[in-house]
Amino acid sequence: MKRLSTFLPLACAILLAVAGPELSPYASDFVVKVMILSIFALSLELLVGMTGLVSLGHAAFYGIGAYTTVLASGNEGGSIATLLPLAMLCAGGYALVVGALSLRTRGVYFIMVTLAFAQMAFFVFHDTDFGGGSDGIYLYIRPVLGALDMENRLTTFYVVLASLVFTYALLALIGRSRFGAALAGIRVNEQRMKAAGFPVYGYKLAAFVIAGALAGLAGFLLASRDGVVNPELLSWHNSGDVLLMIILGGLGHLRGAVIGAVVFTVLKEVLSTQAFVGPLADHWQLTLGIAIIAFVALLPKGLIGLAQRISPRATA
Amino acid sequence: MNALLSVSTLTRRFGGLVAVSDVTLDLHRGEVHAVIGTNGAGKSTLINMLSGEIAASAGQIKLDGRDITRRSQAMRARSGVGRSYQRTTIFPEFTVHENCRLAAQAATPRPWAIWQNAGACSASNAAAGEALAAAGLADVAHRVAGTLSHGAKRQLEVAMCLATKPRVLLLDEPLAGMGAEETDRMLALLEKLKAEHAILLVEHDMDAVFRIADRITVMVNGAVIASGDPASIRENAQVRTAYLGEDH
Amino acid sequence: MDLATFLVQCLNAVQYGLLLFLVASGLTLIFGIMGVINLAHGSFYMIGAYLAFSLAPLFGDRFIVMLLAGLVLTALLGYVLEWAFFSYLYQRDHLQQVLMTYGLILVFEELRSILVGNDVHGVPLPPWLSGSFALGDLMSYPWYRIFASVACIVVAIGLYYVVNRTRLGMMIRAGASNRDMVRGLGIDIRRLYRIVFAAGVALAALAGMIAAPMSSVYPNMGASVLIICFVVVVIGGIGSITGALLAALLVGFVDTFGKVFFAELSGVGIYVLMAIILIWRPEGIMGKKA
Amino acid sequence: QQPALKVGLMLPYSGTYSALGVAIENGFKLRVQELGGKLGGRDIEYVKVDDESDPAKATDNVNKLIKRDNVDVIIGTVHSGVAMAMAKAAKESGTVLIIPNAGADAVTGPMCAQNIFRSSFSNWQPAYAMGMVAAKEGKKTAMTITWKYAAGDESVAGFKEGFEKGGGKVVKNLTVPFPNVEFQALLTEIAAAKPDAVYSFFAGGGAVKFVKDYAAAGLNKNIPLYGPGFLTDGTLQAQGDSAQGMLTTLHYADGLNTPRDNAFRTAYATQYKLQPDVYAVQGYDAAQMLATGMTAVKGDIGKKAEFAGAIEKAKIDSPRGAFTVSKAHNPVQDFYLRKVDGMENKVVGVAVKGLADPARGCRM
Amino acid sequence: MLSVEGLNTYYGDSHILRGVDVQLPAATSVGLLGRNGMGKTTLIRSLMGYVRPASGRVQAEGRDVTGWTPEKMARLGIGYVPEGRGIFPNLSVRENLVMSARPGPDGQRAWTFERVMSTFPRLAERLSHGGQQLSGGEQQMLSIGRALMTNPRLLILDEATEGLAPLVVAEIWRVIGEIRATGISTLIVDRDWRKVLGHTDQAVVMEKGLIVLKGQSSALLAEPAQVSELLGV
Ligand SMILES: Nc1ncnc2c1ncn2[C@@H]1O[C@H](COP(=O)(O)OP(=O)(O)OP(=O)(O)O)[C@@H](O)[C@H]1O
Ligand SMILES: Nc1ncnc2c1ncn2[C@@H]1O[C@H](COP(=O)(O)OP(=O)(O)OP(=O)(O)O)[C@@H](O)[C@H]1O
Ligand SMILES: [Mg+2]
Ligand SMILES: [Mg+2]
Repeated sequence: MKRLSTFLPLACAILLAVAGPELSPYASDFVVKVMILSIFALSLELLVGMTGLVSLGHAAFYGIGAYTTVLASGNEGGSIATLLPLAMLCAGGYALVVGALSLRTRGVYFIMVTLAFAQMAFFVFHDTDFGGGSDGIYLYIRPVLGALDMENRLTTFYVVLASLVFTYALLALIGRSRFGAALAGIRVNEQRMKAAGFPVYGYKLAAFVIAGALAGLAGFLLASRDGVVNPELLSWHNSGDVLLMIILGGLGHLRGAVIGAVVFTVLKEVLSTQAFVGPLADHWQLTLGIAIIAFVALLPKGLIGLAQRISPRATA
Repeated sequence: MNALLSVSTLTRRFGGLVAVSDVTLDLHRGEVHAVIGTNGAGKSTLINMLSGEIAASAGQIKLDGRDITRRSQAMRARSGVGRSYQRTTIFPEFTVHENCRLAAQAATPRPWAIWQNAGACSASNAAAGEALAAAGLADVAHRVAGTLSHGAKRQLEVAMCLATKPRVLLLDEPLAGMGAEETDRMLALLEKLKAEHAILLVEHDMDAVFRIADRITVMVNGAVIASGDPASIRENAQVRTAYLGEDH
Repeated sequence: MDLATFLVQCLNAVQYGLLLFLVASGLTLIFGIMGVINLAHGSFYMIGAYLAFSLAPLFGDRFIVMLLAGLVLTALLGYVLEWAFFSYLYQRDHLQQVLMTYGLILVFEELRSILVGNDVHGVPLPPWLSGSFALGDLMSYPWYRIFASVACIVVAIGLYYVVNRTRLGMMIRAGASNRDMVRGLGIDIRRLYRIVFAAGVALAALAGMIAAPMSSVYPNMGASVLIICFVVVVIGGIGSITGALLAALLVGFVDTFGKVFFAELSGVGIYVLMAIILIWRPEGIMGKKA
Repeated sequence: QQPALKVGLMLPYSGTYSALGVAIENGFKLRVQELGGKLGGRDIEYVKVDDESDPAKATDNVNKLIKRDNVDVIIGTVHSGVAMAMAKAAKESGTVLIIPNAGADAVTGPMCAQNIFRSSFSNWQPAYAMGMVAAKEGKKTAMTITWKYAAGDESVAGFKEGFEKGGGKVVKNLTVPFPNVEFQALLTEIAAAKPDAVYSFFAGGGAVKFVKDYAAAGLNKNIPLYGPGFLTDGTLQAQGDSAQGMLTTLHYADGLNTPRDNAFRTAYATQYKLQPDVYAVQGYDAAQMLATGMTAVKGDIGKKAEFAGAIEKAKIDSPRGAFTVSKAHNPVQDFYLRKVDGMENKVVGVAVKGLADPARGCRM
Repeated sequence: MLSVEGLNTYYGDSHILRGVDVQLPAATSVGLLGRNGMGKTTLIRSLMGYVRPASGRVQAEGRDVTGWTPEKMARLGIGYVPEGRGIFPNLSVRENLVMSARPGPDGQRAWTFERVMSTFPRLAERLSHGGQQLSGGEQQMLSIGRALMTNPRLLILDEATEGLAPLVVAEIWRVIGEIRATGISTLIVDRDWRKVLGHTDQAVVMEKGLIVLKGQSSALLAEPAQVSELLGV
C-alpha cells in the first residue's frame, strides 16, 4: 500500500497540471491560493508533524519571504532566479536566529517563544515605515525569468504547482531518510535520541531552518501572485490558521497538511458564499465554527483519519 | 590495565542536596562493575553524569584517558558510552525493530543524504537485528513497542543500548521487571558482552549482582561506603546494615 | 520624567499588571493548571463583558450582586461546555483542543453578533464607585480602577490558596499529569475537571464584567486579550499562580514604560520581554523543570 | 434590455467594524431603492463578501468579486489596509471601485486611477480641518495621540499641518500599539506635559475607551480633547458623560437640519428602524456617485472615461451637503465643527469650506 | 470481596485474557504469578475498570460491578499500586499523599500521614521534593504509601518491589504482612515468586491469558516444581 501514498499525490499533481489552462481565472486563482497555502502548511508540517515542534510563529517566515520579494524588486521588478532564493534565504536566515534561541525551550514555552519572535517581526513591519507600515506595500512589477512572467496567470499557476511538487517531494524524501527518521525519533522521545548519540539540537535547528525557508518560498509565491504585501501576513492569526490546517488535516502525514489546507480554505469559501448556502453565508463564522467542532468531535485523527477509517488498509 | 572509563571525585548537587559526592571509580574492559546502594543513593544520578544527561557539579570523567567531562551527551554516546534507563525510555509508537534501528542509526547519521531510505540502511538494520536477538526480542521485532508488556519493554531498553554498539555500558537496573527466564538470559548476555565491553551495572537484584559482578561499589546517600570484590562486600558489616540486610 | 510622574507611572504599571492578572486568572486555571490549551479564553472574557452590559440595567447599582449573578451563570456555561466539548478531548493530542477552542471562538463571536449586534456599548459605572481622587495638579484617578485592583488581589490570593493549599488543588494538578492514576485513587476526575473548567470560565467572565465599565463592550474584544493572557501565564511559568502574578506585573511595567520611552516600537515590548525571559529561563519565572 | 449591473459589496460583516459595514450597505441600498432599483437603466444585483478587515485576505476576497462573480462595480471598504489591496486589484482589472469609508491618503494619492473613487474622505481632511480649528481657538501647543498605524499617522500629520499653518505647535506625538487600549501611561505623560490641546485618532472600542479614560483622569477639564468625528460617531451611548462638550470635525453632523438631510434621515429611519450615521451617508453617496456615472454612460459601464468624467463634473447632492469630486476622485467638501451634546454630535459651524485633499503623488 | 468470572479482554485485535476466573475473598491475600507478558497487568486493569472486558463479570461482595469506572472501583475500597508507579511528578511528596487521603469504605482511618511516614522514613526526609525528583525506589515507596492513604480493603500491588533496595524490599514485605494481618486483602504481583507464595494465602499462575494453576500458597511453596516450571525457572 506504500504505492498508493506516492501514487495519489502524483496523480493529483498531474491532474492539476492538465487542468490548469482549462480553469477560469477565478478557479485558477483559487487553486493557486490553495497550493500556496499547502506549501505553507507543508513547511509547518515538517516542524509540527515530523519533528514535534509546535510553532505559533511560522507566519513570520512566510511574511518575510513575501516582504523580501517586494522590497528586493524595487520599482524595476526582479528576476525569479534571484528573488526566489533571496526570499528563501531571508526567511531561512531569520529561522536560523529564531530557532537557535527558541530551541532552548520546549513544549508550550517553545510555542510562545516562536510567537514572540514572529510578533517582533510583525511589529517591525507594522510600526515602522521600512516596509510601508501597517497598510503594506505594493509590488509594482511581478518577478520574471526569461519567458516566465508571473504577470501571466498560467505562468504563476505552473510556477506554484512546481513549487508545491518540489516541496512535497522534498519533504517526502526527508520523511523516509535517516534525517527524517531522526526527526521522528526526536518527536517521540528526545531523551533517548540524545542518549543514542544524536546531536538533537542540530537536527531540530536544521528542521526549523528548512521549514522557515519553505515558508519563505510560499511567501515569495504569494507576493508574486497578489502584488501587495501587508504586515497581517506575519500576524499570529495567520500562524494560527496554518497550524489549524495541519491539525485539521491530521498530523504526521504530508497528505494531511495538504488536505487540511484544501478543506479549510474550501470550507470557508463555500460557507461564506451566498451562491452555495444562501443567507446562511452571512453567518459563516457560525457554520464554520460548528463544522470545525464537529470535525474534532468525530475525527480524532484529523481528516486523514477519515480516509483511514473508510479503507483501513489504504494507508501505509 | 588501563581503565576504559575512569571517574574521579565526581559530585552532583541539587540545590542543597548532594546527590552524588566525591565518587571515584574505574571501569575496565572485561569487567562487570556493579554499583549498588540504597534507594536515592545517587546511582542513577551517577549514570546520568557519566552519560552526559546532566552536568557534574565537580569532578572529572575520562574515556580512554581523554577528558570528556564537558562533552555533550550525544558526543559521548558516539564515542562509545551507551546507557539504559531505569524508567523505560523507548519510542512507544515505533515497532521494536525500528526502536533499535533508530538507536543504531546514530553511528552512521549522514542526515544530509536525504535520498537514502532510512529503513534500508543495512548497517543500522544489522545492528538492530543483532541487538534484538541478543536481548531475546527477535520474535516480537515487528510489534509496536508501546504494546509490549512491562518486562518486554525492559528488554527493549537494554537492546536499544546495545544497538548503538557502545564500548562502555551503563545499565540502570536492567533486570527490574524481568522474569526469571529473562533475567537468566540477560545475565548470560552480560557475561558474553563483558569480554569486549566495560560494564557498569546498577541493580537491586542481589542474587544477580553476586552472580555476575567482578567488582562492587556500594553507595549510600551519595557517597561510596565500600568498594571491592563481591566476597568482601558481602562480608562488609557496614554494607550489610545499610543495604543488604540479613538475607544475602 | 520627574519623580511624581514616575511614581504615577509606577502606579499605572502595577494597576495594569493587576488587571492583566485578573484577565489571565481563568487561563491560569484552565491552561496553566488543567493543561487544556484554551483559545476560547478571550471569548469567555467577552461573554463576561456582554453579560455585564445585559445585566447592568436589571441590577442597577447593586454591582456586586450583578457580579455574583454573572459568576454563577458563566460557571454554569463552563460546566456545560466542558461536558459537551472537552470531556472527551483529554486523552487526545493536545492540539485537538486548539482546534476545538478555535471553533468555539467562531461560534461565540457569531452568536454575539446575532444576539447583541455589532455596536459598541458602554456599561455604566456603579454610582458608589464612580468617583475619583486627585493625583497631581491636573490628573485624577478613578476609584473604580482601585476597586478592580482589589478584586484582582482577592482573586489572586483565593486562587493561590485553592490551588496550592487545598486537597482540591492537589487533585487538579495531579489530574493534569496523570488522569488514570487519579481515577485509581477513587477521585472522579471528570466531575472535578468539569468544576475547574467552570471556575476558569467564570473567572474569565468576571474579568470581562469588571473591565466592561472601564472600557466598553465591542465585537472582537476577546481576541485582543487572548495573546497577552497566554504571555502572562507562560512567562510566569505554567502552573504557578505566583509566577503569573509576577509576570502580569512585569508585563504591566514593560508596557507602561515602553509606551513612554519607546513609543515607536512599544508593541514589541512584551514579546521581547517574553523571549528574553524564556531564553534565560526556559521554564518561565516560577516554572519547574520538567 | 441590458443585463443587471453586478455590484460587489466588500465590507466588514464580522469583527470590529461589522456595524460600519452594515450601515454602509444600508445607505447604499437605500439610494438605489430611491432611484427605483435601477442605475443607468440597469437592474442591480448584489454580491456580498465579508472582508473581515483582514488585509492579508484582501486580495483573495476582492478577486472573488472580480474574477469569480465578474462584478461591474465594487463598493468597499472600511479598513485602509484592505482598501489598499482592493485598489491594487481594481487598478489591474479596471473594475470600478468606490470606497465608502477607508481614508488611506494613498488611494487618492499615488494609487489614484480613473476607475477608483471615494465617497468619504481622506485621513488628511478632517484632521487638517481640526488643526485649523484648534489654532483658531487660540491653542499654542498640542500633543497628538493615536494608534501606531498608517491611518493614525496620516491623521496626525494632517492635524499638524493645519495646526502649524495656523501658528500652533505640535510638541509631541504619542502612539499606542494597535489595537492596545491601555492609555493610562500616556495620559500621565499628557498631564505632565500640560499642552494646550490634545488631538487623538481612535475608532470603535478604542475611541470609547480613550474618551472615557481621558475624562476619568480629569484631563478634559483643563485640556480640550479634539479629534476627527470618528472619535464620537456612533459611540456616544457607550461614552456616556465623558464625551460631553467635545469638539470634533467631520463632513457630516447631527442637526444639519437641511431639507436634503432631513429627507434622508427620515427615509433611512423608516426603512431600517435605525438612526443613520456618517457611514450610512457615505454608503448612500457611493450609490449617488455610481448613479451619476451610470446615467452618463447609459448603463454601459465599460466606457471608463465618460463614466469618470461625469462623476468629476457632477455635484453630488449629499445629505452632508453638496460636494464635488476632485481630479484624484476624492470628495471636495465642507468640514463641520461639531460639539457633543447629549447623544448628538451637533453642528456648531463649518470648520473649513470646500476642503480638497492635496492628493500628493497622484499623477492623473 | 472481589471475584471475576469468564473475563475476556482484548487490546485491539489481540485477545489477551481468555476467560479468567479468580476469587479474591475478604481478608485473604492472593498472589498472581506468571512470566512476562502473560496478562497479569491486564487482569488487574480489567478488574479496576481501566480496560473494558469484552465479556465476563466482575463482582464485588455479590454486586455486579462489571464496567464500573476506576474511581468507583477505588471507592469500593481498592488501593492500586500500578506497574511503573504512577507518581504525580508535579506534586510534592507530601501532596502526593495528602491528596489521596480518604477514609476507607467503612469509615475507618487506620492509615494516616504519620503512619505512612513511620513506615517509610525515607519519604519523611523528602517531603517537599517533587515527585519527579525522587529516586526510583523513593517513588515506589510513595506509590505504596499513597495507596495506603486511601485506607483500602483490598490492596493491589503490581510489581511493588521493583527497583527497591533489598532492605526496603524486606521492609515492604513486612508491611505487606502487617497489612494482611489487619484484615486487608491483597493481590500481589511480584517477580520473587517465593516471597509471593510466602506472603499470600492463595496463588494463581497465569499463562497466555489463562489461569493455569490455582492453589494454597503454602502447598505450592512446598511443591514448587509445577510453579517453577510455569515460571520458567
Ligand atoms: N532533578 C532532581 N532534583 C532534585 N533532586 C533530585 C533530582 N534527581 C534526583 N534527586 C535526588 O537525588 C538523590 C539520588 O537520586 P538517584 O535517582 O540518583 O538515586 P538512585 O541511587 O538511582 O536510587 P534508586 O535505586 O531508588 O533508583 C535522590 O534523593 C533524589 O531525590
Ligand atoms: N496497550 C496494549 N496494546 C496491545 N497489546 C498490549 C497492550 N498492553 C499490553 N499488551 C499485550 O498484552 C499482553 C499481556 O500484557 P500484560 O502487561 O498484562 O503482561 P504482564 O503479565 O503484566 O507482564 P509483565 O510481567 O511483563 O508486566 C502482552 O503480550 C502485551 O504485549
Ligand atoms: Mg535509580
Ligand atoms: Mg505487568
